[in-house]
Amino acid sequence: MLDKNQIAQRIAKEVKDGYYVNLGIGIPTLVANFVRDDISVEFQSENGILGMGPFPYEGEEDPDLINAGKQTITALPGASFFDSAMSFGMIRGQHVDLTILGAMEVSQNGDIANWKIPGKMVKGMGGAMDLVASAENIIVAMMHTNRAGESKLLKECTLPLTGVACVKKIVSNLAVMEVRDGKFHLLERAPGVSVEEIQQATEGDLVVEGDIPEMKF
Amino acid sequence: MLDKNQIAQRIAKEVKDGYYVNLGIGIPTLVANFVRDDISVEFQSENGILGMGPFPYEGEEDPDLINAGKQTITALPGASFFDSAMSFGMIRGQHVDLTILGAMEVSQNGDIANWKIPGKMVKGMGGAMDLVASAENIIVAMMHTNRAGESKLLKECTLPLTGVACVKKIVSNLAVMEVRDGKFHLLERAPGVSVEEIQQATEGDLVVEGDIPEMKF
Amino acid sequence: MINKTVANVREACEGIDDGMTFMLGGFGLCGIPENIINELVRRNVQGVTCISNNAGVDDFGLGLLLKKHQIKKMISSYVGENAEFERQMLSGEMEVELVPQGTLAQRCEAARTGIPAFFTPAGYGTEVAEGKETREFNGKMHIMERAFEADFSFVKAWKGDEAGNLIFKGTARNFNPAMCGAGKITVAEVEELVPAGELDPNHVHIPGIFVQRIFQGEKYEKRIEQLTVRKK
Amino acid sequence: MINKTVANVREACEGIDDGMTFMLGGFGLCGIPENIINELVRRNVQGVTCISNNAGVDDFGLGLLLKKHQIKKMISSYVGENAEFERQMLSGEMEVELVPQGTLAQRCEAARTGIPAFFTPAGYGTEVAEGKETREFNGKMHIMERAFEADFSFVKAWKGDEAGNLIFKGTARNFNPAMCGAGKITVAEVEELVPAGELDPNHVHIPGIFVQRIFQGEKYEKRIEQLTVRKK
Repeated sequence: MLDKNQIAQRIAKEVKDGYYVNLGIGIPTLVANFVRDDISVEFQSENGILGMGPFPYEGEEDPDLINAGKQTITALPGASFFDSAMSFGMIRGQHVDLTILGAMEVSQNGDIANWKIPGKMVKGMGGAMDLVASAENIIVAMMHTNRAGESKLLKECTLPLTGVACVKKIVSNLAVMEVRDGKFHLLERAPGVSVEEIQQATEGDLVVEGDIPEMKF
Repeated sequence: MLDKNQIAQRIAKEVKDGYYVNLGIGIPTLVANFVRDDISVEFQSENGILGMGPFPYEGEEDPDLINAGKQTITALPGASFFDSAMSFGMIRGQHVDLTILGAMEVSQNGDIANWKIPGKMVKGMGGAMDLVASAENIIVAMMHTNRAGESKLLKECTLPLTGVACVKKIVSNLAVMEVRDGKFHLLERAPGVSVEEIQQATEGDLVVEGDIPEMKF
Repeated sequence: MINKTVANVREACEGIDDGMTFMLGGFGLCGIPENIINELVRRNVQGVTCISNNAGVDDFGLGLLLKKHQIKKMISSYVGENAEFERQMLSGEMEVELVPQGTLAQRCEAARTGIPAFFTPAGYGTEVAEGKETREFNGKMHIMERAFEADFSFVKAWKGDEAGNLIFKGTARNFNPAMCGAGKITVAEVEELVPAGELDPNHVHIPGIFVQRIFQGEKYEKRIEQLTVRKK
Repeated sequence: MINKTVANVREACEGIDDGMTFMLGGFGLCGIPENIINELVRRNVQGVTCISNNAGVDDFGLGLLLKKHQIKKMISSYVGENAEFERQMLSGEMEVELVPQGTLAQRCEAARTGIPAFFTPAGYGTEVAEGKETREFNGKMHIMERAFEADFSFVKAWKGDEAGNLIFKGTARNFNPAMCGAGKITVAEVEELVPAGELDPNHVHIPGIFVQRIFQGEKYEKRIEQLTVRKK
């Protein structure tokens, strides 16, 4: 079973040379730590920066320089700042190559829910609705089940949707799956996790074809 | 009868303190020369400058600094440059207080035609359609009649329209008129021009109420 | 040059009234019009609608207005950092319209630029699309969104000049530019106000035509919401 | 940093083909991609559609392509300076779509920003509105306009860096920013190409994400269309 860092590490393998990448809050943010340093990648944060760098050194933080998670960051050489309208112009205009975000639920046709639990929790969709409606290439980083052990990979989402039929790939603590033809397709198992365990943790239809390899990092 | 400079001079009286003004090509461009210098006015040129100044001194012209008439200009202190999308955002968003432009024909309900003579001349509408559709305050600078002596102030325009029911005021070589309730209302006569002469040169309905004063400069 | 300077935040806020709609720039606590927000608290303006991406935190930014129940309705995209906000929303004390962040920005920009409506794919198939016109373009479904209407836009810039020209710094830019000129009156507070002619006209982010009043803020706390650093 | 530099104008124009649609920045002869236009003439690409506010003059800018009959269709707002253009248009040799200037800019910007359609008042009640959906918003009639589609955007900036970031100068900015990222591939030529890190990220007008290829132009004539000066 993967921990959060390992999920991020596995997702980092999906980041290709020349990609502009938007990282959501939480596990996705960790992906930046694992991207190979022999490829060129630029991170976009939707609050208005391209070319986002690592956290600043102690004492060098700038309140006017944060990411979408409101964390203090730095800007790399070649960075640029812009306003929110232009930022979402980039996103809606499909100039960002890869979006990585978290989810509370994903359905087997690629619907995603991650912004609201009616009556309980409403943080808002932030930029997630724009991101999932626009991106060609969306990877969801998530735990396979909730704290009660219930599957978060469902036939149909039960929570209010963030977007419809948009998720292409899921990396959970148990598996890598592709969403295709209205089903989850199992691609890789987490080290030490069996196909049966994944099957059991997946409420939606899971297609298992041939031998499912263990993930490599 | 006014010459072009006098038309510009009369229009300049309509320019108030604190106005942002867009000047069209031709007579309107001359208006800048006659604006009182005890009021604050900024000229916008739709190709991307606010705070346009006079022509540059000989030898100081910059090919990267022109107005919408493609003439070399200067920028005053407090000027700003911007792109065409933002420029027309200003115009459509009604941030420009006054638009002054030329016309080939104006009708008594405020329609204007100034971009095309079918089969003969097509220069294009440039920014005129955006300007007339958006501006609250439009003044037309024009000759009252064409070279053949025919009225250019008509019941209905004969040429393809630039905009409908948008012209508020006209300053011609003969008169100042307001367009209201589907008629031309005579406000002022050019020095030495009689009401009858104006009436004769106006094909559209001209309302003459009370004594019509001569223009003052 | 048309001079837009006013003496101070009190003069800058002349004309605000109960029940009005305000736009406020900022992302989280970054780039928020601190001095104006404090003045709104001081004036105790009531029953206002605020269009702002976030709602501050409990003791800073718009959270100060929230705490005093000055806000009737919030139009935001994300309010996760503010416990009091969530409480007022869930209890129904405050009306809330949640809007996708890109749509929020574009509805401001549309108001500024005289575009009454536009189509976006964001929110199609979700609650956000309810009651809205949908349409397919290029094989993809979109929803029609409308420009916002607001009485005042309150923004914060880094530098500004007497003519109202604004320059922003880093990611403190965020929603501020799109809101300039989007409300009937735009009030800008800046860290440094300079005479006309000192800013390079090529570097101006927002031309002064979009700003009706400008003043230099008395002080800036610029609180950091999530301090994240690494060791040297 | 993702490096966007290409060696020269030839490499920058790889992939262009007959029958394609190009966007070209510039207003009159100001801020036009001179080196790219010369390359289009050299390559003798045929039957192209050009989206450009103007069409150059008879012996400079897009006028060069016009003279060689390389252009099948022009989409412009104003073509008054070009006699050959008017001749080809009136004779029917070339197809022309005249578009209000603000609509032209916004249709580029819309293409860049994933807005498939928007409403504008410009052109309502005129030929421009023919065949288009009209609708009333806030008591005023508007027409629906669509985003452009283009294969290449060709733009000219003042300075650029390896990451493709662009800074424009004066009114040479005009249509160039709105076209960046509006075509499938955006090619930028700059007067000065600098290493990443040399441009202040606050001053960047167009982030490199909107630019696929960048190169420093060999030379710039920057011809003046209407020299107007006053005596010292």
